[in-house]
Amino acid sequence: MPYIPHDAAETAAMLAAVGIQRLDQLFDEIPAALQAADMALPEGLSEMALQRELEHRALDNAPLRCFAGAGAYAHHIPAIVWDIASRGEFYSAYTPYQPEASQGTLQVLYEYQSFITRLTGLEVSNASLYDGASGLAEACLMALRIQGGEPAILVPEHLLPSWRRVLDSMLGLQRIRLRSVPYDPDTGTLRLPGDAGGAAALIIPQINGFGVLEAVDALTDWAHAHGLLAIAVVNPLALALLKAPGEWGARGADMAVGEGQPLGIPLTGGGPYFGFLACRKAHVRQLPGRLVAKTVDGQGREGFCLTLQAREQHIRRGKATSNICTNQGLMVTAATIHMAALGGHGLRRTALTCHQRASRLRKHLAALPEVRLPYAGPFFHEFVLRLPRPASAVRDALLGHGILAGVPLADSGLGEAGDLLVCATELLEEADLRAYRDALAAVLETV
Amino acid sequence: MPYIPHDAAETAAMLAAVGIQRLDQLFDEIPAALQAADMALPEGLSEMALQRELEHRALDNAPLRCFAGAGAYAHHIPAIVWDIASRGEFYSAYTPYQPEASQGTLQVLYEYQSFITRLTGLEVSNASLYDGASGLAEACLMALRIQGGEPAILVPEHLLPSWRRVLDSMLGLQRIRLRSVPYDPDTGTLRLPGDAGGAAALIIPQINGFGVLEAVDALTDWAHAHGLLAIAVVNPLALALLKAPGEWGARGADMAVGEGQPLGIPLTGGGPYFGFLACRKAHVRQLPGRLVAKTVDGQGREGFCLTLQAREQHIRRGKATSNICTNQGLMVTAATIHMAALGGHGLRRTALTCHQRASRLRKHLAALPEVRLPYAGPFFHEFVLRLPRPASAVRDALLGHGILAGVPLADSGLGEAGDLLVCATELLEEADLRAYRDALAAVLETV
Amino acid sequence: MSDSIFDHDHHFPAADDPADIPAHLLRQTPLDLPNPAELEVLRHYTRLSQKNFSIDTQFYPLGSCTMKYNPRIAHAMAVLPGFARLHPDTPAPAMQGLLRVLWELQEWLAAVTGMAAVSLTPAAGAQGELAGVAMIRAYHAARGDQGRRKMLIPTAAHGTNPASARMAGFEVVEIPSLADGDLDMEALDRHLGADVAGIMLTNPSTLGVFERRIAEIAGHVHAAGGLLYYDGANLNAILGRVQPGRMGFDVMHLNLHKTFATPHGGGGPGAGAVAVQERLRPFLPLPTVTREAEGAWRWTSEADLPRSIGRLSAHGGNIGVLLRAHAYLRRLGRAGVGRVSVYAALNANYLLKELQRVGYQAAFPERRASHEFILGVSDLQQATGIRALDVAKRLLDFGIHAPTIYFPQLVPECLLIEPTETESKATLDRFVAVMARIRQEALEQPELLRAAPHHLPVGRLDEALAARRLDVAAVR
Amino acid sequence: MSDSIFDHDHHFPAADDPADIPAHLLRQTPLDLPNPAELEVLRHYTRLSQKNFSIDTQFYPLGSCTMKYNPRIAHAMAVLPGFARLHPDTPAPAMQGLLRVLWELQEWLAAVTGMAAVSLTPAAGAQGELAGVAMIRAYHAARGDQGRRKMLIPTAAHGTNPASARMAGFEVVEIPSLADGDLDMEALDRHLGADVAGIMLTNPSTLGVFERRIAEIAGHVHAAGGLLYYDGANLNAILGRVQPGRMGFDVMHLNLHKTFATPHGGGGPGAGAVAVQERLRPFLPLPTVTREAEGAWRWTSEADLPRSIGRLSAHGGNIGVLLRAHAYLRRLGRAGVGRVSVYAALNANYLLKELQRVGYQAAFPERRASHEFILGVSDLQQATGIRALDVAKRLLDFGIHAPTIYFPQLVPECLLIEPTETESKATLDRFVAVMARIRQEALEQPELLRAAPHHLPVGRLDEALAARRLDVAAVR
Ligand SMILES: Cc1ncc(COP(=O)(O)O)c(C=O)c1O
Ligand SMILES: Cc1ncc(COP(=O)(O)O)c(C=O)c1O
Repeated sequence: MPYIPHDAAETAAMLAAVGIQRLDQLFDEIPAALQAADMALPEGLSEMALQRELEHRALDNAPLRCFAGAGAYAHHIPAIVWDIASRGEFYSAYTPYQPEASQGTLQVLYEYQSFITRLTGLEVSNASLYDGASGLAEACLMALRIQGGEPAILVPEHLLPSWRRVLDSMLGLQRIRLRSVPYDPDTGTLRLPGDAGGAAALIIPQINGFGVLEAVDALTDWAHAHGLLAIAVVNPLALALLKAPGEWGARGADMAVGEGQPLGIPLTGGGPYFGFLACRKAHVRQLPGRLVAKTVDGQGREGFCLTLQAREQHIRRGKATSNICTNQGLMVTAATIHMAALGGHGLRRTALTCHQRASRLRKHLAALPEVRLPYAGPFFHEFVLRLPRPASAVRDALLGHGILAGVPLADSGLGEAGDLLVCATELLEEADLRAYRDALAAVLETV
Repeated sequence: MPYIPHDAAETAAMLAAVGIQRLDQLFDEIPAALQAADMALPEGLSEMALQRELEHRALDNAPLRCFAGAGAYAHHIPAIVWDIASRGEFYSAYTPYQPEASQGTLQVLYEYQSFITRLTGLEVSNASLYDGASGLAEACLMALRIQGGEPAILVPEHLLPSWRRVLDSMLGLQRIRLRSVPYDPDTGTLRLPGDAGGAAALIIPQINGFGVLEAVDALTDWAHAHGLLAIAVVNPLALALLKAPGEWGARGADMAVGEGQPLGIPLTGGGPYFGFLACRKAHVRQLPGRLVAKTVDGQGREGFCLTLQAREQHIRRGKATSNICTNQGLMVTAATIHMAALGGHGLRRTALTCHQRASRLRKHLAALPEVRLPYAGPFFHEFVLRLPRPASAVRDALLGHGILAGVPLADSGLGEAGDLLVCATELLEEADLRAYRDALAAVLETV
Repeated sequence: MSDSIFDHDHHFPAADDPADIPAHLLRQTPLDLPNPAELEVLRHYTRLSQKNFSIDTQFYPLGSCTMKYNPRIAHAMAVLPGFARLHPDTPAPAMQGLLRVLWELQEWLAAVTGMAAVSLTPAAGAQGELAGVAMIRAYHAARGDQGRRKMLIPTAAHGTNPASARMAGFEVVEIPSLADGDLDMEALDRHLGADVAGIMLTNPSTLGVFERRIAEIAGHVHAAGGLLYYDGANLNAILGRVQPGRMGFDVMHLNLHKTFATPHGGGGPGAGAVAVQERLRPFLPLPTVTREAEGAWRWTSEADLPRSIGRLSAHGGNIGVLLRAHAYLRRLGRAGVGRVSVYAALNANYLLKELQRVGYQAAFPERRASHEFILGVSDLQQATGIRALDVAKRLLDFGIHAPTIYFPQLVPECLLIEPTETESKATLDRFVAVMARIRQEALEQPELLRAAPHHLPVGRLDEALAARRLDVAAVR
Repeated sequence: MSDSIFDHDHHFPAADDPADIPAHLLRQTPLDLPNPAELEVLRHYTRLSQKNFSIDTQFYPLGSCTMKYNPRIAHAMAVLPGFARLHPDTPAPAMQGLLRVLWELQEWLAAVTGMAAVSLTPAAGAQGELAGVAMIRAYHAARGDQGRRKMLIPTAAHGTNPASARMAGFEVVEIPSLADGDLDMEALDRHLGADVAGIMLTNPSTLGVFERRIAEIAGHVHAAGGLLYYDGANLNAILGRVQPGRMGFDVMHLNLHKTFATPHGGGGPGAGAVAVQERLRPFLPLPTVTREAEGAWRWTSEADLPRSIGRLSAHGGNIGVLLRAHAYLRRLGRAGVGRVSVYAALNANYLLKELQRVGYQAAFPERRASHEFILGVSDLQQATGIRALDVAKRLLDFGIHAPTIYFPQLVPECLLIEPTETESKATLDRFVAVMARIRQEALEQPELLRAAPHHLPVGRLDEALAARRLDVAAVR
C-alpha cells in the first residue's frame, strides 16, 4: 500500500484496541447515505510507471530559449540553492510555531528579512506573501489601514496587466476604488495626475509594464506632498543596481513590494513564487504575514521566534491584517540561500549582465528593418519592440525556431498590436541574441 | 575565485603571519626550474556556462530503450534512494576512521553487510570492493591465501568476457594460472572437468555469460569433493529469487561475489558500481576490504566501528589482504537504502518481474523467422538470441529505432557471430517488448 | 564562532555602473549583503537545516495540519527541467504536457470532492477560502439577491475562515458548538435569514468529530437562501469515502499541502484549489485549464468565464505544488485514495484509545475520532499547574513534534492530535510510551516540564522580549 | 525506540515462484530482509546521516586526504539522465557526449601532470598504483630486462604503496627519510641496482615537505635503470605549479577524489587515473578514449594497445566520478587550477605558524609546509600522558574533524594537518582557538581529553571488543 505502513497483523491489533472488528466501523458516525461514493479516478501507478508518464509529459513542453519576462524571469540558479532547500529538514517542516524545534527555518527567515531590508532600504520585511501581485494588493490594504479615510488607490495604467487584474479581483471585494493614472505614450512613463483625489496611496512601479524606468524621486515626493503613501513595486534583482525604495525622493517610499521569483525560484509555468513586502518600522503593526524576531532563551542563548502574531488570523481571526496563513516558506528559504550564494557582488554582477545583454539585444533587433523601439528611456532588462505585424503572430512563428520571443502586450490590453515585451537575462549568450535576431528577420519576411 | 574564500585583506594578513610578502614565496623550497609550467588548459567557465555545456554533452548521448545487460542492468531506482545518499552528510564524509563522528556511515555499512549476508546466505560481508570483476579477482586471491599450495583457479570459459579480462590482468601479475573449464555448446552450461588439477578454487557463475542457470548444487559439491573452494559469482537481485550461495550443494559455496550495480546504482556508462564479497566467518581474516562491527562505548551505548583493520594496507602495508583503501562507500550507502526501500518483498517482486518480462520478450523474438534460441535451459532475465546476421550489425541498425538491442557476444570472443545477449528488466513494458520485436523484424529484412 | 554568514564581509571590486542609466536612478549606497564563499553558504544552511524538526526526521502529530509523508518522487517529478524551465507566458501549444497534467488534476479533484468544476489557482487554503466566499458573493449578486452581507462561521472554525470572509467584504457571525461537538442547530436557525450569504464549515469539524446532522444543516441553510462553504483542511478524514458535494456543500477549497501530501516547506508554499457545484462554475477564479474538442489543452480566460471573480495571482497559481499533488494522486489511484481516510482514522482512533489508557482525558470520549482528536489536560493543570504548553514542549525533548495546542479554543488546555495514515504502529506506540512518561513526570517532577525543552538547540524562548525588542533584521 | 529498521518485520504475501525455473535452483528460505514503509526508510537514513561529520557540515583538516569542498554543480552534472542512464555497452556513436567529456579529461590531466598520456580507468588511488607499477613491470619485461623484482618505497609512504607493489608481484624495499624530511639519498644509492624496477614517491612527501633533491633522485634511479612512480595523493600541494612529469617521474596516479574535488562519499568511490611518459604509453590500462581523425570519439581496445597491462574493471572505470572531476576542472580553468596550490599552501603555512604560536610543536620547524604539515604532541604526552588520539577525539567535541594521527609513523604522537584551499581564514582562526583551548585543557584537565568525545552520539568506542565479538551482521 503506497505510503501506508500497516501490515495485516498490525491493523488487526489496532482494530482490537479500538474495540471494533472492521475498518468500516471507524466511520460508523457518518450517515451511510453519504459514504462510499464511487469516484472517477484512474488506477494507481507504481513509482516507476508514474515517473515514466510524467517524464513524457515534461517532454511535451518544448524547450525554448527564453526572451519572455513580464514578471517572471529565467535566471541561473546555483546548484547549491535547491540542493539545500530540498533537504527534508526544510522541505518537510511545518510553519515554525514551535520555535525551539524550528531554529533552522526561523534563522533563515530572519536572514531573509535582513536581506530584503537591505535590498529595499526599508526597515522591516515580512516573511513572504503568496506572490508579487497579491502582495501588492496586500500592500494597498495596508496603506488603507494606515491612512484611513476614503478607500482609493492610484494605479498606473501601465502596471503589468496581470498584476492589475489581481488588484481588481482582490480590492474590488472590499469596494476599494482603483484610480488609473495614465502614462505618457511618448516616453512610456507615468504622467503625474493633477490632484490625488483623496486616495491613500500611489503605486510606483520601477520597472513599469514597458520595462522603462520611472522618475521615482519625483513620483515619491509628489505622493508625499499630496498626503499619499508611496508604494514601490520593484524587481529585487534590479535593486542590486537601481536606487532602493527607501532612498526614493526626500523621504523614501513607504512600502516596497515585489515578485521574489528572480531570486532563485524556477519558472515552473508560473509558480510557486513569492511576494515580498517591506515597510517602515512605524507601520509594522499593519503589516500582513509572518514576522520573525531574534530573542533569547532562559539561559541567555540567542534564538529566533515568530513575533507580533496578534496581527495574524490565528489570533485576531476576523480582525487580522490579512487572512494569509500558509505562505511561501520554502521559496523564501531558496531565495535566502540564493542571495547568500550570489552574495551582494554576485547579485550586482548578475543585474549588470542582464542589463548588458538586454542592451545588446535591443541594438541587434532595432537594426532590423520595420522594427521600432517606441520608448527611448532607460531600462533594466526588458523593453518594448514595436513590430509591423501582430506581436502574438510573430511570437508564435518564432516558437518554430526554438525561441520564446517575449510577451505580446496587446493581448492583455496594453499598448499596440505590434508591441512585444522582450527580456534578456544573463542566461542568454551572444549567440542566443544573434539567433533571435536572425529568426526574427526571417519571420518578419514570411508572417 | 571559484571555491576559494580568501579576499585580498585576508590573504595579506595571512602572508604577514607566515612572514612572507608574496604568495610565490610559499614555494621557495621548490627548485625554480620545476615551477610555473604553462599548462594547456581551457579558460574556466562560470557555473552557468558549465551547466549549459555539460547539458549539451548529456544530450549528445542518445536516449535508448535498454535491452543490454551483460553485467550492468537498467532498473528503476526509487526517488528516495539518491535523495538520501546525496545528502551532504553521506556524500561529503570521509572514510569512517573516526567512529564517533561517523555513526551514520558506519551503521549504514553494518546494515549493508547484514543485507548481503542474508542475500547470499553467508555469514560475513565486507563493506565493498571496486566492482564485481575486480571483486572476483580479490576472491581468487583470498581463496589462494586460504588454500595455499599451487596458485591456480578454475575459470569457466563462459564467464562474462569482460570479467575474465580483469582476472587475466590482475591475477596474471602474481603468476596465478587461470585454467579454463569449457561449457557444453548444447546447453550453454559448465561441463565439469575430469580432475581439479591442483587448483585452489572453482568459479561458479550463476548466472553465466549466456544468461543460463547452472546446476550450482552439483558444481559446488564437485568442488568440495575435489578439495576446492567454491566461489559463487551472483547477481544480487537474482538472489531474491534464486538459491542463495550459502545453500548451494551439501555445504554451500565458500564465497559469493558479484556486481552490486543492480541494487540502486545508475548505469552511468559503466561506473561507479561496487563489488560485494561474502564469505564464511572462518575465513574472515583473509577477507579484503573494510569491515564494520557493532560494539559499545564507555557508557554501554551501542555503536559501530571498523574492525580487523590489521588485514588492511594502512596497518599491514605490504602484507595486507589487498591494497584496497578508498572503495565504493557511497554506492553501498545507496544500495542499502535501495534494499530497504524495496524491502525483501520488493526485491523479490522486481526479480520476478524481470524474469517475466524477459520470458515474454524471448517468446516474442523467437517467433520471428530466422531468429534462434541456442540454449533452452532456465534463465533469469538474460538470454542469447542467435541471429542470421552479425549481431553487432543488427545492434547498430536498431539504434536508429531508439533501441539498444543487447550485447553482441562474438565481439568479446564468446559464442558465434550472430549471438546477441539480450536482457529485459522491470523498466520495459509490454509496448517496449513489442517495439523491439517489430524493429528487429524490420531490421532483419534490410540489414 | 557564530553560525551566521553575517560574520563574513568580503570585499570584491564591484563592477562599473552602466552608463545608459542616469545616476539618480542607480543605487546610492552599495548593497550591503554578505559575500561568503560557496562552501560557507552550503555549510551554514546545511547546519541550520539540522536544527529543524521535519516529517523526514520526526513524528509530527500536529492536529489540523495533516503532516503526512511528502513522497520524494512527487518532488523529483515537479522539478524536471521540462516543467521547471517553463515560462508562464509560453503559448499553450508549447506547454501541452503541463496543461494536460493540470487538467487531469482538475478532473480528479472534482471526482474526489463530488463537485462539478475546479480551479487550481488559489495559492493556499486561505486564498481558496477567499475565492470561495467571493464566489458566493458573486452568485448572490448575479441573482440580484443583494442584502446577504453575513457569513456564518462556527466558533471553533480556523482563524482563516473569519479573516477570509472579512476580506471578501462579509460580516462574520459566530455559531457555537454543543457539548458533544456538533453544531448548535438552534443557534444556526436563529441567525439564518435574508441577510445571510452562507456558512463556512469543515466536516469533520476542528473538534475532531464528524458533524452528524450535516444534511439537516445543509437543508436549513439552503432553505434560507444561503450557500455552504466547505473548508477542506480536514478532507484527509473522509478522502475517497465521503464527497463534500454529496454532503450538500456548494463550494470548497482543498489544502493540497495537507490532504494531497505536498510539503509544508517550513511555511508553504501550499495550494488551495477550489471546487464548486455547477451553479457556481461561472464564477470560478481564472485561469483554469480546458480541453478543446480536438484534444488539445489551453488556459481559460476572461472570454471563457466573463462572470469569474477574477485572478488571484499574476499567473496560474502554485503550479509546482499542483504537479506534486498530481503525482501523488496518480500514484495512489482510486484504491490508494480510499485507503487514506481509513488508515488516518484507524491511527487516530487507536492513538486516542491508547492515550486514554495511559491516563489522558478525551474532550469527546463518547465520540468516534475522525482523523484527529482532542485531549484536555486540565486535570494536570489542576493537580500540578502543568499546562498543555508544557506537555507540548516536553515532547520535543523526545524527538516528537508537539501537537497543536490551544486550538480550537473551545476546549481548555487542549491538545489536538493528528497522526495521519503514513505513520506506523511502532511510531504510535512509541508516542504513547513517551506521553505516558510525560504524564508521570508532570505529576512527579512538574518543574522538568515547565523548563522544557532541554535537549534542543535553544531552550524556551522569550517571546515577549522578541515583540518588545522587535529585532527583525540584522543591522550593521 | 531504536533507530534501526531491523525492528520492523512486515509480512506481505510473497509472489509466486516462476514455473519455468526448477525448484532446486530457487531460493529455499524466504529472503529475510525488512519491509519498512517508504517514510520509515527515509526517516531512518536521514537521521543516520545527521550522525555523520562531513565537509558540508564540518571543517576536516585531515592530512593526506585533501578534504576540500565538493562542488554541488559537479554532482548535478554527473547525474543528468543523459549520463546516468547510459548503458556501458552503448555503441560509441550513441555516446559521443560522454566520450568527449572523458577524452577532454584525459587531455587536461595530461596537461596538469606534464605527462604524455592518461588512462582514466583505475577505480581509486590504490588501483592506480597497481596499474602504475604493473606498467613499470611490463616496461622492463618488454625490454627483456627481467631481473627487476624490487620496488623501493620510502618508510613514510602510504600503506597502499607497498601493498600495491606486492599485488603487482614486486618485493618491497623500504628507504628511510632524514631528520629534515628529505629522503636518505645514501640509503637509496645503496639499494639501487639491476634488481630494482623503480621507486614509488610522493612529492611533497607524506611528511608535508617538498623533496628538494627530487631531480637528483630521478637521475640516480634512471641511471640505475629504474623508473619513478609518483603517488599523486599530494598533488593538491603543487597543482598548476609543478608538473610531476617535469620532476622526472615516469608514471603516476591522480586521486581525483582528493585533488579534483570529487567527494569521498564516506569511503568512496574514488578515481585513480594514471598518467605516463611517452615510453609507457603502450602499457596503459584499457580502455582509454581516443579521438578519430574525423572528430568522433571511441573507446580503445586490445587492438589499439596490444601491450596494455589489461583491464581493471569490467567497464570504463568510475565514470560518474570522472564526470565530476571534469566539471571541476572545466569550472576552474587554467587560472583556477593555479590558485588551488597557492591557497592550499597559504592555508597550511598560516595554520602551522598560528598553531606554533599557541604552543604546538612542528615536526619540521625549519621547513616550509606544503599543503599539509605535521605537529607532534610528545611534549603533552610527557607532561600529562595526553596522546595525539586524545587531542583528536577532543576536537570532535568542537565540531571539527580530527586530523590524521599516527601517520606517517616516523613522527611520534603526530597530527598530520591539511586545511585545503577551500577553507576560510575565519574557519582556520576558529580551529586555532579550539586547538589552543584543547592544549590548555590537556595541561589542566587531562581526564577531559582522555574521555573525549563528550558531545557526539556515542563516546569513545571499544574497538577491542568489536574485534573480539565480531558482530558484523545483524542475525535474527
Ligand atoms: C481548518 C483549517 N482551515 C484553513 C486553513 C488554512 O489553510 P492555509 O494555511 O493553506 O491557508 C488551515 C490551515 O492551517 C486549517 O487547518
Ligand atoms: C598518500 C596516499 N597515497 C595513496 C592513497 C590511496 O588512495 P585511495 O584511497 O584512493 O586508494 C592515499 C589515500 O588515502 C594517500 O593518502
